[in-house]
Amino acid sequence: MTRIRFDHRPFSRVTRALVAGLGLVLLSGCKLADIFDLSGNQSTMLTAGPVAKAQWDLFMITVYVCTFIFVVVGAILAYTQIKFRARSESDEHAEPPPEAHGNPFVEIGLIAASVALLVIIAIPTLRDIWYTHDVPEDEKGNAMEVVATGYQWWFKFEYPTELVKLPNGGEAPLVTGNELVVPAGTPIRVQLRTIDVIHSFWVPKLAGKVDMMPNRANFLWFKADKPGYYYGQCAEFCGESHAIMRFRVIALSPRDYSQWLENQKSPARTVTPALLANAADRSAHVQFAAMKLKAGEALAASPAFDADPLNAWREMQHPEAGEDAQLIAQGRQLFSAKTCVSCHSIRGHEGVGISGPDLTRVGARSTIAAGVLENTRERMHAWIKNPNHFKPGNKMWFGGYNVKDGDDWKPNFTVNDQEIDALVAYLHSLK
Amino acid sequence: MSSPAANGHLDHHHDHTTSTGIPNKKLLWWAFLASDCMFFGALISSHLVYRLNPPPGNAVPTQIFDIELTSFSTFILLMSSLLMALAVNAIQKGNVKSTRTMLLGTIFFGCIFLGGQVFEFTHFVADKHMTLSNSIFGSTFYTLTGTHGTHVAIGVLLLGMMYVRTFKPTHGGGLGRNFLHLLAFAVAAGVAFLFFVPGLLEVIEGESLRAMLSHDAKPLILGAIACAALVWFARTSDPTVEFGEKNAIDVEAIGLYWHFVDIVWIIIFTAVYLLEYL
Amino acid sequence: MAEVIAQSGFTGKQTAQPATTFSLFPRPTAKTGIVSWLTTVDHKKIGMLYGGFAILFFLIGGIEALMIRTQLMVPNNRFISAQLYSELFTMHGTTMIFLAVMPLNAAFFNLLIPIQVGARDVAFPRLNSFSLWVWVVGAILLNVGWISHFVPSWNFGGAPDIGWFGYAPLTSKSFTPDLSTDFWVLGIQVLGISSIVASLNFIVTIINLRAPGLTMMRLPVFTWMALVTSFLLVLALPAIAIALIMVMFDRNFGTNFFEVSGGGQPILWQHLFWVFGHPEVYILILPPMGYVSEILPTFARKPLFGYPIVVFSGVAIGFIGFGVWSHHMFTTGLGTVATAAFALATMAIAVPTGVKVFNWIGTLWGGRIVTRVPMMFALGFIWMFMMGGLSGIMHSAAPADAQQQDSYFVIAHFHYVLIGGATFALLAAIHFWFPKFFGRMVPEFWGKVSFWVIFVGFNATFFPMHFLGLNGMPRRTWTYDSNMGWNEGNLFATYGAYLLGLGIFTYFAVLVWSYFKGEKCGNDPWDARTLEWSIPSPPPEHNFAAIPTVHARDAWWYEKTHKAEIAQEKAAHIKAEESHGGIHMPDQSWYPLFAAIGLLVGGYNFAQLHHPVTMFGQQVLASHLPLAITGLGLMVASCYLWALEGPGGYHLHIDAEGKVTESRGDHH
Amino acid sequence: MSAPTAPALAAGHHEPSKFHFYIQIAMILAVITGIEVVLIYLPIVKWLVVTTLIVLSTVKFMFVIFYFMHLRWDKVFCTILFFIGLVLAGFTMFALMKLFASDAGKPLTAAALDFARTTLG
Ligand code: HEA
Ligand code: HEA
Ligand code: HEC
Ligand code: CUA
Ligand SMILES: [Cu+2]
Repeated sequence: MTRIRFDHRPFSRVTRALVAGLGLVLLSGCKLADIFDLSGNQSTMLTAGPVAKAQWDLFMITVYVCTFIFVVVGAILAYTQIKFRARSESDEHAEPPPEAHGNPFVEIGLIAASVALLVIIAIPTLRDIWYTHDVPEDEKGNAMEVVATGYQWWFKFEYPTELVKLPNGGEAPLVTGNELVVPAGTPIRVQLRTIDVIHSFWVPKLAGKVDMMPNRANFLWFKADKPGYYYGQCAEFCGESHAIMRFRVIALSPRDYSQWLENQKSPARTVTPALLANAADRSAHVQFAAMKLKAGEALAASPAFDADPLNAWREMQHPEAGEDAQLIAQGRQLFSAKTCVSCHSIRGHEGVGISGPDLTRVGARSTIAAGVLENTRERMHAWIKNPNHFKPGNKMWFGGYNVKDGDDWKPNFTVNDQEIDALVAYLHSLK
Repeated sequence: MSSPAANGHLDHHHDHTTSTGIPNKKLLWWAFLASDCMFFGALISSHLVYRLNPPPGNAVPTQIFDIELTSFSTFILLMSSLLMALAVNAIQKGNVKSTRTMLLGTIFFGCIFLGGQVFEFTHFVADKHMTLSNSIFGSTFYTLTGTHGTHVAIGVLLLGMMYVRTFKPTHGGGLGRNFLHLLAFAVAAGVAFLFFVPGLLEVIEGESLRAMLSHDAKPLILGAIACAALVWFARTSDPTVEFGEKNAIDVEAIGLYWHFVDIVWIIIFTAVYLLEYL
Repeated sequence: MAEVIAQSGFTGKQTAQPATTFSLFPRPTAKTGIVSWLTTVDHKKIGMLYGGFAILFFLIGGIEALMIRTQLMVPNNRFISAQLYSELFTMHGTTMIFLAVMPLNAAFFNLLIPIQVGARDVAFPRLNSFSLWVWVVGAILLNVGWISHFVPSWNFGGAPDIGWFGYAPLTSKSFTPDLSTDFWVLGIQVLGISSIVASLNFIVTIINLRAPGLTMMRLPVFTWMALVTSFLLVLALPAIAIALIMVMFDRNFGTNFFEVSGGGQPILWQHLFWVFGHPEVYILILPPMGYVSEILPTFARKPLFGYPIVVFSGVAIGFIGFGVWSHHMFTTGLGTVATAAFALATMAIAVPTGVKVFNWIGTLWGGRIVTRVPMMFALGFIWMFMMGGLSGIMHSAAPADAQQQDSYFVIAHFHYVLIGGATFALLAAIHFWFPKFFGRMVPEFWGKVSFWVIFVGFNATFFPMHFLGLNGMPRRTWTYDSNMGWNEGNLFATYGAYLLGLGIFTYFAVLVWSYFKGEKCGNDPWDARTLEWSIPSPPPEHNFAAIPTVHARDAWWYEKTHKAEIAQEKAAHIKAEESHGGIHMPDQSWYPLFAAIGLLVGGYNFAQLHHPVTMFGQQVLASHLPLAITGLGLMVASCYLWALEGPGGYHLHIDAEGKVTESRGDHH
Repeated sequence: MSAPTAPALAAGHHEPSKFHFYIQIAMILAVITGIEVVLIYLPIVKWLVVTTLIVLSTVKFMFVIFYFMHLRWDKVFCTILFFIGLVLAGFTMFALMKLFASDAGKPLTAAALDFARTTLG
């Protein structure tokens, strides 16, 4: 029978020093601090509302307790590992230490300690389960109700209490897409619905997520403490473009909010009476055909935008300089001609489609395609040109530009650059 | 320690060569049945979950069920369980003849049960217009009872194999004969529950015997031939067979399965059928 | 006593053989070569096959992970398409769990359980072989979709792309119309069958084939954990089996289980999946806890501290594990009461788990810790598992979990428990038992190098992910934008993953080298404690020349300290056994393999049931149904012949010099 | 109950035949089934019927497993083994029923109907 051979330090001192040195160099080379920086747009730490705040506080309690456990148990483990390691060949072959089979008092003590530590976590957990579940009783009165519906891969938002006049004389709740505008300081209760698969509504700075379950009446609540521009994201895998199914929540001061609401409720903005003649040769001076992206730049927000997103969003609400009435008119006409209307609606103009986002005020959105692209003319052009490039599997591409023919897809319509320019001009005029 | 082999008797409840005294096969089957509890547990809960909150337009069970027939099926299955227990009892005493009879009886009742289910399903689909896909109740009901039925069918097949196995000659060989015997058995059982029993039930429900015989003629003739073959195989068999008291554990193992299928039905009968009438 | 043992043969069953058997063609008897592997019923060979396949899939899963990491290295990356990315993470998760860690555990179950309980094989050797081949069938069905990427005419729509928990209704025909989902459903179903069958076998083996004197409270902890795991498997898998049947029916036969339009409730899938899924994670971790509980005492040179309580806590973990499944569903709107109940139950699991950690530390305390490579991985396991477990506790605080669920924080949590926990322990176990089954040592130096590279690489990959998660990065993110603050963390994690890959590569490369060139070793190179170390390395076919009698926990340790007494006992056993006709061994068989092939044909065709069969561009059959039925028929026929064939068997005789001879025929 | 006591088990002897005993059990089972069917038509309060039905089917269940399936004469471990599965399955079923019976567990269609009923009518 072979015995264990003593082989305590396989790495020489030099090797170890080298490795340690190399490690240090590598670490200092990376921007290590950035890795642990929790100040991102979807940080769960930089909370902006009571729900997220409660969740973060609870999280920190678990962190304290668990760190405490880790430090204590780890210290004992480390001590044991060092203190009782075999130090020499003879140590390894020494008579085994006396048998010890466990000590009931120690065990019971440790179990009791574990339970006690868990209770520290459990109590605030229970409190917060009830707190985060629904709007507190005393605030129920002034809570606002919205309905969010998940689609593959974008969000529809409805304001059931804000009714708008429809062209046919009826009334319906106000509908927007991908940007949820709410008043700050008001508790918002969001009904969560989906029309296809499971999605999840997550605005980390405002509240933890709740899933949009098919056939379930889910809801969540949040409150934005102050006006701001918040990033949201679908958090349940929902197919190919799940990762880029994003949205934004814009919280406004009550005054700004009512102003915004006012504007929303009116029909789509019409720049001038329709001027259809001779639109084609006016395209010469429109130059936003190419989308340029500098290395490291975000698709959804330029650095300027990122610097003060709320302000940037506000800017978007105003009509742009240099609008070309004829081009816009041509765009409006193309919007019908190219069957965009079958999926999108522009209240007051053409369009009754409901399978795509409502575009009544698409020009005033800060992003398009559910938070994927900043809503600049270049990017909207790029989007309309090839939606599938930005959102693989996109329902605008599969179903609009291409339609199903048996098992295969066949092209349905195409739009050329000039037409897209017109469409973009039109869509951007919708403020 | 006394060796059971030494005094020529087998002790059917204890196997002195295993650590626990429980024969391996028995332990295996009990563990499997524990697992099957979870299987049916999940299946039955799924059914009940959908019954808790039926969607609008769901089928209404009490308008669909035929409780007399189901009670009869339940009774039949219970009786098959009795026969199964008697089969085990017989083989434990080394009585191969009686074992065969009891096995056949079990199979016979099993086929009646299956036939009842075939009848029930066709009746639900054709007369009550409840299909697997046109309501959630149909989906869960057919899946649950169908899975149970599949268990019964597998049980019938296993019992058939065991029955045929009791004819295994001591002198070796006989694979081909064994196979033909099993084939005859399978055809007979298949015809019984796919055509014969449902047909008889039709007759009880009011269809004329003649009509039934005429449209099911071919399979019934096939079944009759298979039955004749079964009789022939049973009569002409070698009297010295390689089957006896030592195989009690095999029969018992199948018995455990069969009884389990029965108790699952006891639950289904209450949870799926009876409770709907309240 | 000796007489009883002699009778017990390999299965503990009466060895009375039928005088004759039905047989279609002769039973295979080859002891070497491909036929011996295909028809083997030897638990050691089956274990090796499981192990080999599992390691292969571990590397495949790892390469999938590296592709994922490469895609996420920089923002807005287009290295991989969104579709392929979905396939990659789905298959990475499915592969690692079902095709790497579970079969690796199964490999150790096979290799060790019969030896640790002092038996010659498992209770049902042919069934064991069946489990193996059925597992292979499942693995093939799951992976067959990859072919579409290379041969477009095999239009399966690529590999499964629905996430490893395949949430309905994404699995519905309307959202994933291609065949990949059908293959996923069938593949998992088949793997489940394999696991249930194997587990039943192990349950009987452990409970019924224990050597004389080996009471339950003397069982090695690993075997105990294997028993608990086997119970978890047979009790948890039925839930997912039902759920998979429902999906299959929805997809193929128009049922409405998860079709909202027909009144279905997709959330039921989640419940049924996690009723299985949560016990599943303990299925993954309990065997590793077993390895560690064997390795720590060996290298601390001290028996396990608090054996009964370690065993009991394992049972408790298994039991409580069935009551916490909804902690994966905190964000699905369960309501306050249910959420609270599941949160508290989840926290409760920390207690028995903590008990294990404390007792491991107790084992080290006062010992003489020899830091061999297995020990380093085992210690690494304790550290890393503790971290993963504690982030699990953070998840259990439901409101806080609302921020973490489906974020990279979860990814960090479960990779800490799955890699830092399960994988570290498996790497420890491989290194520890390699000498036993190959008779050669793995070089210490390279073992340690690989340990450190893996350890550093692992932490570099997954530690930053906690922060990514807290910074709002959702999981299953094909690509992300550059202004989210995730760039550095992802880049670092990707470098870490490469380093980790290098470490894993080193680890296995060294194993391959050792297989050919490693230093030869004896029975007991680590001076270990349990029965497997009492027999030669590699173990002979019959494991024990004489079935041991167990006098204490750590049976081999006792033998080493009571040599004279044991030698006498053994001689008596050998004599008694020889007088009863020698060592009874089970015969090899083709039928388990054939039955599995039947299942493969059946499963493969059933998945594409409603599609026409084409050959060279021509339609041959209107649907795959006839082929599926053929496969099923093949399987049933094989099972039938298998039953008729009987266990068979032959005898081994060991003479005074230890030479082994074989004889066939009836000795009674 | 009139069931004969368990036959004494002397290893190595044939047990006395359980033939008549089994038939008695089967009769009891059949009678219980009959009672069950009659019960659902009786004008008794619902909870009582439900409880009785559950009790009766449990009794049937126990008869089958302990007598037909021999648990009564087998090693107690078989019973334990089976009850692990049985209890766990029962527990899981119970939990699932509770989850789906709660308010939060209502599907949208049912919830919507309820809502309409309470607010409109
Ligand atoms: C090996 C696998 C494994 C193991 C062992 C665990 C162990 C645990 N897991 Fe984990 N878990 C997974 C694998 C595993 N998990 C996987 C794969 C997922 C994700 C699935 C998916 O979504 O894809 C997941 C997800 C997951 C979630 C869902 C997260 C979400 O999606 O929102 C939760 C929530 O509660 C959770 C909790 C726990 C807990 C409490 C434990 C406990 O068992 C841990 C107990 C251990 C300790 C606590 C450490 C040691 C103890 C002490 C030192 C004693 C003192 C400690 C205290 C008193 C606190 N896990
Ligand atoms: C036991 C389980 C297990 C293991 C071991 C791993 C191992 C790894 N996992 Fe795993 N992972 C899961 C289980 C596991 N994972 C699960 C369940 C999911 C969820 C899936 C889902 O969402 O559905 C997941 C998801 C997941 C994601 C998230 C994907 C997403 O949500 O978008 C990521 C991302 O980084 C990741 C990374 C890794 C890495 C880098 C490793 C590394 O440890 C891998 C290390 C191994 C290697 C790198 C192989 C090395 C070998 C070579 C390099 C040899 C080459 C040799 C030859 C060519 C001969 N995993
Ligand atoms: C088959 C339906 C369909 C057709 C036809 C269609 N779209 Fe869309 N469109 C969609 C969908 C679905 C989305 C949401 C995509 C996403 O973000 O996932 C969308 C998104 C958009 C957006 C971004 C909206 C936002 O708020 O993010 C614009 C702009 C747009 N479409 C313009 C057009 C134009 C212009 C046309 C005609 C040339 C058109 N669409 C035709 C379905 C369609
Ligand atoms: Cu919607 Cu992910
Ligand atoms: Cu879990």
